[in-house]
Amino acid sequence: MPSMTMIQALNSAMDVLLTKDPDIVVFGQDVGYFGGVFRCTDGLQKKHGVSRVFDTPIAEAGILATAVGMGAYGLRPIAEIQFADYIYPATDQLISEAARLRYRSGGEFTAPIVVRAPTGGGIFGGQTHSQSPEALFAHVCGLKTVIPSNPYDAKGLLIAAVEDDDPVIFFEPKRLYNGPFDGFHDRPVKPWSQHAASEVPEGYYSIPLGQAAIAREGSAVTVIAYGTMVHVALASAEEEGIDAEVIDLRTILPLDIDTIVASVKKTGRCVVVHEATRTGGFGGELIALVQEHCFYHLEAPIERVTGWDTPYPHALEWDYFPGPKRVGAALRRVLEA
Amino acid sequence: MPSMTMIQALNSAMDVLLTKDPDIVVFGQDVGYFGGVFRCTDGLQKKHGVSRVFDTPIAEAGILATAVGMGAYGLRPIAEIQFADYIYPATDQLISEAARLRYRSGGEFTAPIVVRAPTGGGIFGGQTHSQSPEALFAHVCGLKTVIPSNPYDAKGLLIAAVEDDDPVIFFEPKRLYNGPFDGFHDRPVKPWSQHAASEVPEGYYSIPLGQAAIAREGSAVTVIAYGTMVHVALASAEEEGIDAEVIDLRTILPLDIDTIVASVKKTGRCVVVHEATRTGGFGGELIALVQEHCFYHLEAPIERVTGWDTPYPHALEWDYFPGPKRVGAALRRVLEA
Amino acid sequence: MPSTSPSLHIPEPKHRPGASHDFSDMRPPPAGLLDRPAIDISAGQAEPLARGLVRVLNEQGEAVGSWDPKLDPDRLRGGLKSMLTTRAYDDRMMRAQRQGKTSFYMKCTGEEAVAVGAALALRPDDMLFPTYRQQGLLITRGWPLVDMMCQVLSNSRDRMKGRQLPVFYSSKEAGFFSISGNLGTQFSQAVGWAMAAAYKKDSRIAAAWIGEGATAEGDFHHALTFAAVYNAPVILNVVNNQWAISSFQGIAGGEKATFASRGIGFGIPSIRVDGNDLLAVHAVTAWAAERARAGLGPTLIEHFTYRQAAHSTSDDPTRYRPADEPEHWPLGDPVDRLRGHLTVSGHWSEAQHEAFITETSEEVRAALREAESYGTLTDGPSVSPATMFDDVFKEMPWHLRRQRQELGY
Amino acid sequence: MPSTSPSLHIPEPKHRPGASHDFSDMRPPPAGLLDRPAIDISAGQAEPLARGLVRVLNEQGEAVGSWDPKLDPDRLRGGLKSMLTTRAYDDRMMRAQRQGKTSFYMKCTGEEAVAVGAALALRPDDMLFPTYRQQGLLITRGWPLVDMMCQVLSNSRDRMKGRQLPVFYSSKEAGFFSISGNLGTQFSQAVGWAMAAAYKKDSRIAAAWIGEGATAEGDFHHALTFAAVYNAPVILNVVNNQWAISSFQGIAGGEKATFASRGIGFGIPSIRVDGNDLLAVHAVTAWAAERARAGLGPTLIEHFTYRQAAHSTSDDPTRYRPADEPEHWPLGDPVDRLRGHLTVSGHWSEAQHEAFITETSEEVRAALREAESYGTLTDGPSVSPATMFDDVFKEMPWHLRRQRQELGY
Ligand SMILES: Cc1ncc(C[n+]2csc(CCOP(=O)(O)OP(=O)(O)O)c2C)c(N)n1
Ligand SMILES: Cc1ncc(C[n+]2csc(CCOP(=O)(O)OP(=O)(O)O)c2C)c(N)n1
Ligand SMILES: [Mg+2]
Ligand SMILES: [Mg+2]
Repeated sequence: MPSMTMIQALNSAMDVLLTKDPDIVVFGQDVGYFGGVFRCTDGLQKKHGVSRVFDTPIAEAGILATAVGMGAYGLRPIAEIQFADYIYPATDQLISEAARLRYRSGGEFTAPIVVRAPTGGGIFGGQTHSQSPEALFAHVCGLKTVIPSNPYDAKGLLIAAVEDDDPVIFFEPKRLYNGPFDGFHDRPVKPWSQHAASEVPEGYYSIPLGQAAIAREGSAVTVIAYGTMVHVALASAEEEGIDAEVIDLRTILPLDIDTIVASVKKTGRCVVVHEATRTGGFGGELIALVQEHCFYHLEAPIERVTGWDTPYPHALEWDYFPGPKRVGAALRRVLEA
Repeated sequence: MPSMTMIQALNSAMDVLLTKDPDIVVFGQDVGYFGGVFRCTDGLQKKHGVSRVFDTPIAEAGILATAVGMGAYGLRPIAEIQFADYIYPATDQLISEAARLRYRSGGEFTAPIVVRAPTGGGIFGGQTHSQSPEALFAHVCGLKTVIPSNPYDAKGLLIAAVEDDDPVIFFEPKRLYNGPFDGFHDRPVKPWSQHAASEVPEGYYSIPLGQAAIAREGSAVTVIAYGTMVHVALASAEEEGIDAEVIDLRTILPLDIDTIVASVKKTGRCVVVHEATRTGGFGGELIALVQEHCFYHLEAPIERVTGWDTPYPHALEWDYFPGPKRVGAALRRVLEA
Repeated sequence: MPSTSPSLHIPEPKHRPGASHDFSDMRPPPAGLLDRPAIDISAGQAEPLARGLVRVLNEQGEAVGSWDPKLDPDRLRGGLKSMLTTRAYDDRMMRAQRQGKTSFYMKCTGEEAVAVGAALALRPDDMLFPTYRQQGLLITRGWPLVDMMCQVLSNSRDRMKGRQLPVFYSSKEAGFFSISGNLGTQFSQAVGWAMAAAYKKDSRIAAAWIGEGATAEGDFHHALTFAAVYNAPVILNVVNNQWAISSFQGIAGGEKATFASRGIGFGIPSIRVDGNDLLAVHAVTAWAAERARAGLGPTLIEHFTYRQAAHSTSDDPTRYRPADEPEHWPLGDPVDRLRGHLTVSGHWSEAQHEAFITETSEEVRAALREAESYGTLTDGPSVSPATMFDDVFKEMPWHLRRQRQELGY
Repeated sequence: MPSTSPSLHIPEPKHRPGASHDFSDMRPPPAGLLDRPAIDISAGQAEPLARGLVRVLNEQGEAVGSWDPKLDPDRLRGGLKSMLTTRAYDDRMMRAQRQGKTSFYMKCTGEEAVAVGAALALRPDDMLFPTYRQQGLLITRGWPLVDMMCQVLSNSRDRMKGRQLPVFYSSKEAGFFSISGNLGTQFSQAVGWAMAAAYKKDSRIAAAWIGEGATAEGDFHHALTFAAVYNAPVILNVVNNQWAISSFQGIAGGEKATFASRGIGFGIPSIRVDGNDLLAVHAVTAWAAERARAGLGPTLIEHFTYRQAAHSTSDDPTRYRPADEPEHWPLGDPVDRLRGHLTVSGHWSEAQHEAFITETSEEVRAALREAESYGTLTDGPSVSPATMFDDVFKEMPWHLRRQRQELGY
């Protein structure tokens, strides 16, 4: 099996999909001839033709409207938003349109679209190339939100997302594009090739949306994470020598509540980790659900380790990033509580 | 002291502000000659002139951009978005611009703007005239979010919001415009004139942002609510004969955590109520904070009573609305747990 | 030079309530003045059409000039019938709202020709992306009134299951896209649909409508941009009915340039048409459809018309415009004008018209009787609350199932 | 008729890497061809200016025609100096990025006249709403290079406290609005600022810049709409440098119409100008400023130029365009052209130019030496992490105070 980076895995997913289904088209800013600013669509235009993989004007709302219109026609568009930070102009088309079309038309019209967008920080992108806005979309009924943490999942989940009949926001942690970043930014960079999840079949496979993965089994405390933070959580557990169970949500909506509840009932303790700003983040929802389902099993308050409630600063990136030190401290606090 | 509806109180606040400060201007769709579709700006153009209270094109992003530009100039614009449901096209100007301007310019440029928008359901407005999107804005650092529940607060908070140097989203529960609606939609409509909080001074006063009010003292359970749901919570407590303490948040960001914590530590039980959809709503944040601060005082899981995770349906409005029956049931469950 | 130092200009209509109407500034050009150009015209060549006003019916009710679509009397009578049905439907449903049978209604009185003329000129399977004021499209396509009424009444047979505000119709079968409450969004979606059709080498085209007020939304700009860039087979219609709730068209930018001119700057051939002249609307729509089907790309059409009624049942226009404005609109009433034309050309009589009206109102009454038998918003059969949780997603996830249980279903 | 059935058109540039440049289609009109009209011209009258290209400097370096701003040699030399400084600054900061002293940089090579020409024509207190490619505005206004460098290096003296990506300058004192990473947003904000100025009867005006790629954003449309409706005293500049990262200007709609023509459809007088001709840029900016200050409202200007360098330090343009394109841009290089003009008119010599270059590069080097003494992104003094929590709000709320404590401050 070939070893792929997350970029290659995403590229392979789109290649497989474009080959399989003539109703799939891929578009976005710079995705055509150039292959995308992160190279995720590299070579796809050449292979599948300009009318299947093409550049768009710089208008995120226009891109999403195009996707909704194409979806209503019967195509399955994959639209790229160049950075998650630039999805805001498209909010209305996403929230008021894509998410509600099936409902408001009594099921007659649907928007089977996928919106791909690089998310998260760790590349010195400053506040407009580092955001993690997933909580905004998880609050919108009618949208599914997926955030993979490794190449294997990225490909399988992207294929499932495109085959899903509902609109899916697919956030790609950009710091994971080229390697499994664990938050130790001062240690040597690791390539995906040294990670088991970089073994990615060349052909078709899919991973069902709405199913979490246990990234690490453990019994002392449950860590709920997704995207880059899965690797940070794993590293924290190792560094601290804590027998943590790390759940990789993969899909944050619909949420795999069963896996979460089973784990917390087992461990009795829970830490929620995300890179997004804290207040109003998806961590609040997770905590609400955990205390609702596992109240009588909880032995300590559930902690959150998150980005601070500030814009993502350029120079102070590593003071902002919720790295393994902060996650480790939270794990210890929860165990000692 | 005159008795005012919430509409009159808001009108009075803007009148007082326009009279006091020539740098204040009011604009939005239909707010000028016509006085707004809910009549909140009725008479203000006539009194203060067309260049101070005026209509805008139907472009929410343009309205917000105008406000940001005016704010950067040194004015204090009050922009109306006709319905909270139509704020989405302005998301980018709100989230990426208004909220971040002070931060990104190192404090040199600011956006001292207020965005008023009617929120919530209960008027058979269907899914596009009933939404409560406050959670989306509470997740954005740099924005303040205010939601009054009565005429007195509405005026005092609006004046404080306009005098605040940061951008404020001011959501007005439209079902409260003309009366204190408690969720019993089949009972006779009550006018504000029968409610103590309709006594509103004609002149200037302000209520600090970030301070909750205790709408009802009690010792059995804490209900955290805001906007219309304050009245529903009060009615539920009465109907059920439960000694609930009802907190009216008034401002959801910054949050008055002290009032919440003091109450939950006293009662040991907590129910969070909002009209917005549940998943990813502000209730999650409130629950996360409560369990974090009051874990060892909690005697039962914290419950949420909210709008369902569906669009707000037209004909089934009262099946959707989290009315006193549902709140009452939650109160009982929490007390019995 | 109008002014010597900057001051904030706030556009204002000439007259407000209290004063009488005044359309003296408006000098509509005579019918037949502008010629119908070849369909492969450039945007620059179309400029006079975008600034001017295409009109076919003259004051005498004759069809004149090269834009005359030369429709046979049967088609014209069909158009008249659709307009009359639309008007009767509007009146009846407005009354139903006043009687408390539903919460809300929106009429298109005075603008019937905009929708009916277009529907007659398009193919039945072309895809429509309307606003809430093109009920005439559905009616012209022969969609059952009963079905529309069930939507308005939010009753047990409402295909939208009582979810949508009245008049937000949707019919895949009729090629009528689900109406959105969020202004403008459909305009750029139509371009996406048209791009998909072009991608599939489908001969169907898309047509979209937007109010002049809503042209200020970004979606309008995205529609023009994407349509121009990808040469999408789409007809983009701006319905300039002079008012956006209480705001006159100057607030949308109508003081400085016509709405049709917006398209020229994108290289899109654009036309302004007398929206109260069904023949003119038909002609420009047919021209635009021919262009789209020939692979020549998008056309922007501004329909110059007047909103005779209130914005909606929640509105009272006498609060912001002279009460006598509607009846003095210089371009008349679309029903009267088509009727006049048929009469002048000898294809219509007073008696026939009366019969038409009686028949139409009987049809509408019968339809409402049937629709009401399926319930109204406040009475009779209605959708089950359990359905509220359907169609959020194709398959219901656990959290919605749980919420449905919480509600007791 | 180009096509007989709809098919999806995807614009493509004439040549890609591997092939050589080809500008044979581009036939720039001669300098002096278009006349400078009165400032109270209508949009319709401006149409030839929006389709054409205002040029002052001819092939021989002479200033010709009625648009010649007739600047005295000192001002011209000042302009040349600002352009050279901008270029030297760009080169030096690009190198600093390559040396790891910061994370990112963006040059404006080839477009210097767009910013410098405008800054010379505006008053020092007019308010600027730039994009990331108008560093020439700050430099022409005499803003200290050291301050700009501190921002790029995110060091201890960065007034933005290391928060912003390099080149996202902000200076209230220089009348230079905080640059946003979100394309387009400043364009409509500038209109709001101008409306405020008009409301206060202030004689200052606003000017905004946007890339041709970003004109597709709704903000562009809102800016034109609001500026037209309220007659705002604002100059709206589109910098058409042919590329938006890897997308040629056809993807933004440039195949069908000029970007300047967009304004005409809103009733805004609009002009396309040779952006590599500092005299022409100065002239049209001065004309637009005069209009705005006279209460005549907005002007849209398209600057036709070419992005010679990579989009940013993260980009490699040889992956998507012929490597030899930049040096063959038919409108030449703005520095060479102004230098040529000064030389031809006898106000400049080779020796003077060499001296200028030496002086400029010494200034830049000295400034960087000083700036680096305050630290770089990776070395030396830097802002305290505690500052991260400042300026989110004017006063820090409890939750941020608590988070700051959590971080250990
Ligand atoms: C995004 C959005 N903003 C505001 C509204 C509220 N609104 C509904 S109709 C309307 C006026 C629309 O006027 P116009 O576009 O001219 O259409 P008309 O009603 O005249 O047909 C407004 C402001 C809305 N529905 N959506
Ligand atoms: C809203 C938004 N979408 C996308 C981007 C990513 N992006 C940054 S620069 C750029 C290209 C801009 O091209 P243009 O407007 O022509 O300006 P130029 O770089 O040529 O000066 C893109 C797509 C962004 N910054 N903001
Ligand atoms: Mg209108
Ligand atoms: Mg460009």
